[in-house]
Amino acid sequence: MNPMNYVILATVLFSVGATAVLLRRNAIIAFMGIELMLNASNLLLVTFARVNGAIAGQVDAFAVLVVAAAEVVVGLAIIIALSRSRQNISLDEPSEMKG
Amino acid sequence: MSVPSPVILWGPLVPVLIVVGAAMVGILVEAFIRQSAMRRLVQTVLALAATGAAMIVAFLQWAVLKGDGARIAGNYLVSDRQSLAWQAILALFALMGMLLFSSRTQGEDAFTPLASVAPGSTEEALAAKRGFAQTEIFPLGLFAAAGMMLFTMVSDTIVLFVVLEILSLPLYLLVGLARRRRLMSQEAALKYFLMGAFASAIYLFGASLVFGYSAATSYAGIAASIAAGLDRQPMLLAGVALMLVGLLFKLGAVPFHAWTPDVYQGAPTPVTAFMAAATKAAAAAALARLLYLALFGLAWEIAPVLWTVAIATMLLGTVVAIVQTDVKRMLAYSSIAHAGFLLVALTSFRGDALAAVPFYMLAYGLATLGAFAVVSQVRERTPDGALGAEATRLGQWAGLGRRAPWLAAAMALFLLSFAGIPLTAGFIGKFVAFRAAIDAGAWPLVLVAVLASAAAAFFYVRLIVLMFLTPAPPEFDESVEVTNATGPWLVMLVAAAGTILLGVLPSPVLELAHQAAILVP
Amino acid sequence: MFPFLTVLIVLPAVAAIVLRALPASARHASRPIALGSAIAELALAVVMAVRFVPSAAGDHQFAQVHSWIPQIGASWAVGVDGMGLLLILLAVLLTPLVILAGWKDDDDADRQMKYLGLILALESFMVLIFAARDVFLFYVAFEAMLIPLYFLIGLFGGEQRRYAAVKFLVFSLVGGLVMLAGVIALYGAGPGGSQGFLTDNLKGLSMSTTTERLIFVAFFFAFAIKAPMVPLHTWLPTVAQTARPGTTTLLVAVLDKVGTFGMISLCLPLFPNASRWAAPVIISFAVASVIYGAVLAIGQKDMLRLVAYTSVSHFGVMVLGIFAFRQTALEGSAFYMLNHGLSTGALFLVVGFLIKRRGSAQIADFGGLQRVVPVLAGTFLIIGLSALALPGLSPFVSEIMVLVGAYPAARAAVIVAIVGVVLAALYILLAYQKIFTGPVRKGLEKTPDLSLREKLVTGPLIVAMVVLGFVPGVALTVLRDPAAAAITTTVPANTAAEVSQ
Amino acid sequence: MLHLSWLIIAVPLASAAVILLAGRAARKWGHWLAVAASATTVIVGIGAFVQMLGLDRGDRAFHETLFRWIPGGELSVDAGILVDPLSMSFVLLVSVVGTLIHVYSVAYMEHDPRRSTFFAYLNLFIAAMFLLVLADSYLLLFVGWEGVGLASYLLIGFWNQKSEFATAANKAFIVNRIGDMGLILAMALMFAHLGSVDFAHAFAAAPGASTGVLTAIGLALLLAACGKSAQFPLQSWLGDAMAGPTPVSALIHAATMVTAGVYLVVRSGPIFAGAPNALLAVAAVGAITLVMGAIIGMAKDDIKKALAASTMSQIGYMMLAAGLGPVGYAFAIFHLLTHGFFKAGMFLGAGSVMHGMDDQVNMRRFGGLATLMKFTWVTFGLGWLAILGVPPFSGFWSKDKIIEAAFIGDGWKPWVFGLTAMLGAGLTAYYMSRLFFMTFYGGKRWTDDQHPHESPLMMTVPMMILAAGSAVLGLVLARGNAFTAWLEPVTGTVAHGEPVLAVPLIMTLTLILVALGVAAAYFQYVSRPVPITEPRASVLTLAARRDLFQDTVNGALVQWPGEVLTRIAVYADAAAIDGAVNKTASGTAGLGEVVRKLQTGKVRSYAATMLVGVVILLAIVVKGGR
Repeated sequence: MNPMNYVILATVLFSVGATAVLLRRNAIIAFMGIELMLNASNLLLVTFARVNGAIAGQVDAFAVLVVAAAEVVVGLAIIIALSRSRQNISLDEPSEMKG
Repeated sequence: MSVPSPVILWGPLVPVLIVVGAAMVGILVEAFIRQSAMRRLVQTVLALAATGAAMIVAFLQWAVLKGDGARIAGNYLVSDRQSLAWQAILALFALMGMLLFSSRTQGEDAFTPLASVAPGSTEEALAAKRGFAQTEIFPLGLFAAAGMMLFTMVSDTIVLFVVLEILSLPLYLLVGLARRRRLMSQEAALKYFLMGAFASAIYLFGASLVFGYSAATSYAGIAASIAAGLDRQPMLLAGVALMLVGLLFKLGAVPFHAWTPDVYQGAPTPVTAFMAAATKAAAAAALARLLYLALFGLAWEIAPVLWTVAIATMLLGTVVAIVQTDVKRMLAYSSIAHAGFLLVALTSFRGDALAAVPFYMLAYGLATLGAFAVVSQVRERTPDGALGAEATRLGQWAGLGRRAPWLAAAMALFLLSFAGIPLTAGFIGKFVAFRAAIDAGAWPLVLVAVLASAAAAFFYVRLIVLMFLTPAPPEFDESVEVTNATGPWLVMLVAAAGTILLGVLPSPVLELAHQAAILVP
Repeated sequence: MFPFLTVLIVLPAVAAIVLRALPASARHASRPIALGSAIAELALAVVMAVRFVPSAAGDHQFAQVHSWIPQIGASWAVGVDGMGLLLILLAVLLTPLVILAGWKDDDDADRQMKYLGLILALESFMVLIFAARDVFLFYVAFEAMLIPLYFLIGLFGGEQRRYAAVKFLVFSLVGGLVMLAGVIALYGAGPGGSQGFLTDNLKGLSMSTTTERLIFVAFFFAFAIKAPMVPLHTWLPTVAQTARPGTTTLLVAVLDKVGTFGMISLCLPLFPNASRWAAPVIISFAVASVIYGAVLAIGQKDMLRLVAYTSVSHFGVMVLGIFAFRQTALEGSAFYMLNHGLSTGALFLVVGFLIKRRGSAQIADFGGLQRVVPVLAGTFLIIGLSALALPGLSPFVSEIMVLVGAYPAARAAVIVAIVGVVLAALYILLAYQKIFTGPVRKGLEKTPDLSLREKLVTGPLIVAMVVLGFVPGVALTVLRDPAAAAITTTVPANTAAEVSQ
Repeated sequence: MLHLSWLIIAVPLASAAVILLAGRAARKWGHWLAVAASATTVIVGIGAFVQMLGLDRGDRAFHETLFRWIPGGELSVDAGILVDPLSMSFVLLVSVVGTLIHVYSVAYMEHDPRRSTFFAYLNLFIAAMFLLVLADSYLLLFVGWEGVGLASYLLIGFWNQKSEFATAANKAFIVNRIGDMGLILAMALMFAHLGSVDFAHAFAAAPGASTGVLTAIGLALLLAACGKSAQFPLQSWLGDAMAGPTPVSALIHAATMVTAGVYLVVRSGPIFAGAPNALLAVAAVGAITLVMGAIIGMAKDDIKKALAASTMSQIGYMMLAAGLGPVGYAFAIFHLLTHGFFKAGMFLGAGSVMHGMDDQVNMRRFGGLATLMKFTWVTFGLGWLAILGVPPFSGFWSKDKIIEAAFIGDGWKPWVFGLTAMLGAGLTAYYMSRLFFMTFYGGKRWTDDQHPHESPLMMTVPMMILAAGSAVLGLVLARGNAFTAWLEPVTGTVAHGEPVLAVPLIMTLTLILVALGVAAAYFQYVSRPVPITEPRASVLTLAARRDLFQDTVNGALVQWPGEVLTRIAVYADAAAIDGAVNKTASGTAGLGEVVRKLQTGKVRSYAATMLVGVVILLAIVVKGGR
């Protein structure tokens, strides 16, 4: 199979993730978009590991997974704390800081 | 297929290990010492000792370093004079940051006593009354510091991503822990986190693309493949551009700067101080290494990007800072402008820049830490007479020079250093930074930089005007209180002494910086 | 050898620190301390002047070079040629006079201490900048002195003082920072190394035409703001109107000379070809300054603004003399720098005395004072006449040297500039008429005449102008060689190379 | 005594300085010190004169360098004095007339509280005047030139508590400054083309310079002369200058300073020698002023202003003579000397009249004073006869020579200049007689509270001496062409040209015109009563009363545009230049306000900004990579 397809798929995934960040108001969904972007990268890493015959890429994907998990922990903590204060997690809440 | 087990030279990692170790001990301390005051004391001592020791060890390493340095963990990490210089600087910033973390006035520090409860709730009030303290801030800060120090040694794109997260994640949390204006603080944390994660993801995607092109994640490997390949595949270029985004984000460069003002304003001031100085330094260090080691072959392609970003950063930072009315936000925009000045040096792709950038960051970081230390001392008084949040509205600083002459004088000194007035560290920093650029023929960039500096002076000076030349309205005697906590005073003293010393007799430090202008591939 | 210059630089700074460190109970002593140190400085400078060898006035005497920041090529290099010596003498002469003139300006001992401390700090920088033999050091002084000045304007001034201080600072910084780019580029064009900023190492560089011009423009821009040239002058009237006359005296009489001093000691020798290239444009602006400044001076209602605009006009003459590239004209300009310092300094001080008496700087608030305060009137008139370059007083000699000396090189410009002679008479005499003649204005009948202290302030300046008016040779002998040096290095260095190619 | 000549400058200067510095302390003795200083100059002057007479004609130029003034360099100027017949003539004139006027002033200013200051200024003036004529270079001359201007300014404005007097002083100084531009320019030209500004070198180099250059220098010098000598078009200040005390008018604005322009032209003979067109301009200016002054003089009722107009006119004669070149130089100076005596005498006479009439200056309020003020009447009468050019009084000898000289030459010039000069003699006779008759004859027109009386001896004695000079000086100097011969070392020997009309004819015609002028004045002002108020008059008279609209013209051409220009400049400086600066500042802030709107505080917009940035970066990199 043409590895280019994987690249295209990864790019699509990345774009979808980025679009989610841009368009969704819900903080959790936006965050999921970011996770999607990370996974797009994982796909690339694995693909290129295969194409280039460099095993490191696959290992790297694991590292990314771990980091993503840690990110989730921190991210959810922040979102939850905020949801307690504000009673919602909409990103379009009137902002305290701007300008 | 076998994965070779990496040979790790532990020696050069000692500064980082000290800080990481202290952070871990700190977590244990959280678990085992119940008494709040005792815990706090232990954490404070531990944090200060660890960062101090890290700085000393970094210097010792410098002394015993053989040759230019070495790879210490395969292709992943190197230790060279450049990284040691950065580590020393970062350890210093961390030490000063921890001093600010530990500072309390009237028994209260800048952090919320209980992060888990909602702002304004009875639990919060109770926690405050019982004198709870969120001592996790120290391990968190140490983790971030350790990540930053590690950041400067990284020579592999994926490791860079990992370390980026190591240093970022604790910061995301720290930003949200302000005692007062908690909503703002939490909002800042969320923004920082989302934007940071977003930027990391972009970076990672770029790194993956570059991996696809060069089949390597190590800087050396990437550089080799760039050198070998004559064609410039879009995949490589796109990957490189995306990677840069990640680091430019941390640096606070336009258009990846949007988080900066909000986070600087919302975060607890000690965190802002630490982050503004240290994160920017770490990002600059990593960016320099990435650009000069991995991407040097692409200098021709990358330069326009850096030029564009640098110009946009300097101009936007300056222009928007002029209209700010909040001290912390103003300093945030000023930090954006400074990121631009830093980029001016980096665009040169010359060895000089590697000496200029650490010096610049040292000068900038000292002034930043000092300035935020001052900010943390100027407080509002609530109507019931208790000490409130920081008085960050510009107007509240009117007449400070009369009420607290030394504090105001120190602030003026830091502002002058930001503005790059001679006999302050900021001037020498600007000088070496601009010189690197001019030597590379980038004088139009420098011209923009000097004009931006001149415009920037306007808002630094405006604050000085407020402090010294504007009489305070009488009600300020009631509503604005200048406190005298030890930690910020120490930070201020160190920062002021450093600012003057680096401005008047910068020679020894410049000499070290020159020696540090070496990267081990 | 005794390090005269370094001591001259350090002494006032130390005095300033001592003032600052005075305990609150001893602050009333700040005036005698400040005056004493300023006089000691003057005495030391006089000793130095006596030991100056006039026959070697083109060389930099009392020179010292110490490594300062070798990494960026900066040295602590000080030394004075004849021109630097005279300007330093001017600075250290005016400082005690300014202190004396403002003896009773502050009732508050704390404010007094701050004011005097800043004045002394400024004196330090003034000496430094005229002694600096290293471009980096020069630049440091150039920018760093803005800070004491900024506070002097902003803390001790009239209503608009904040605006004036910021305006002054931003103007100066814009110029200074542009110059910084030039300073850095100059080092790159030079030999580099740990002494790469020594002025002597930067002469006769072979730069590309474009580089030389760019660096020249960067330097000149800063100097043109300092030596307020139209259209970069507007900060001066604002500052003059607002700041204390003492501050303005030092600012206009000494510090603005940094602009013309820089043109002579840096622009001409370091960028000989670019200087010539730009000369026609610069001369046009210089002449525009002469006329424009004078016309505006005539139209002013505020005495301090008036004097400020006269300075714009006078600086135009100086710049004209510099960029005519003629020995006589340049010598005249250098001499004019000294004379303008004496004359305008005295004018600001005496205007300050008037303002002190009336509480207003508006010309319209005065009238008929000659009958009430004849000595003050006479003093004002003599000083005013020096400003219009009346023969017998030293400004005349320098003005005529510039006009006559520059004529062969810039005919049209000189002819236009000569019109300034008439305009100068207009602005001085009209002001004198409105302030001192006619019937005595109500409320001024009891105005006190000059006190002994005030006579001591203006006396030395008038004496200096009269003496230099009749025996200008004292100054001119030490200015000849520096002027010649600026011109001879102006012989295009790379024409020979171009021709041979 | 020649080597002591510098004392002539130094003594009065020192005296002035002492009196001024002494301030109030000098009130008692200041005037006597000043008189003594002035008298010293007479002694030294005469001593030097005697010594000079003892020298061969060719050696009568004593040059001494006092000290090096502007050293070295291209423009090297020594302060030196040059005593030659020309400057010696001035020294004698200034010292003698000056001293007489000093003495006169002791009485005239007796009741002024600032008398010592007045004398200091007078001393300052004569010092500067001596410097002017003794200087050996244009630059040093310029010092004296400005010095007399300053003294004139101070003395015109001596009573400047009156606003209009202060204005008059300013006007004098400023108009003089316009002339000074010419002198500076001339020096610049000399420096550029002749290589020096001292007389010796400049004159030596002059023959080698092109006509164009010399003409330019000549015209520049003429401009200077016009300013100082109140010649057209810079004449307007002289009338107003009468604001000063009358002795000042006599000394400065009649006898000495105003003739400095003539001195300048004559002194610059070697330059004018190569610039015939410049000389022509000098003559033309002289001729115009001569007529103009006369016309103004015919209409003035203010005795001092009438005398001032007369001075203008008489200096016009001198300029005309100087403009004729070497032929006229000696006559110009000759007339200058005689004029110095008779005009100073008449001014002092006018002062004496005012002294007796409570400072009344309106001649319509005089009348019949001849009997009440006999000394004044007689001395004034001698001056009157002298200025009329009635033989054998001194004016005859000098003025007639000028008229004759004006008739010398080719083409139209002798006719125009000659006839103008001759006509001027008639006009002079009319206006001077008018003045004389209105003051001393006819019925009394003063008010009852005035008690005309003769002035004290201290005033009348100087008047008598001057009157004696007016009577005989011309004869003495003209005898055997003594004066012309005396000046010859300076003016050069000239082949004597023949006038286009025969000399006796010229003389006769001139005397007829003079007689007509006197007769006309007699019929108008003696045989008929003089109205106390100005009668309605012809347009020309009205114009003359208003100084031929010189102030109106100056106002319209210079002053008004100047004021408008100043206002525009002041406005433009604030609005345009400073405005641009402030606009830049506020514009930057405005830009900041706009840009900060992008910082919405919304995470999603931040992300969008970032993505836009990513796209731009990609575009730059990928495009750059291609």
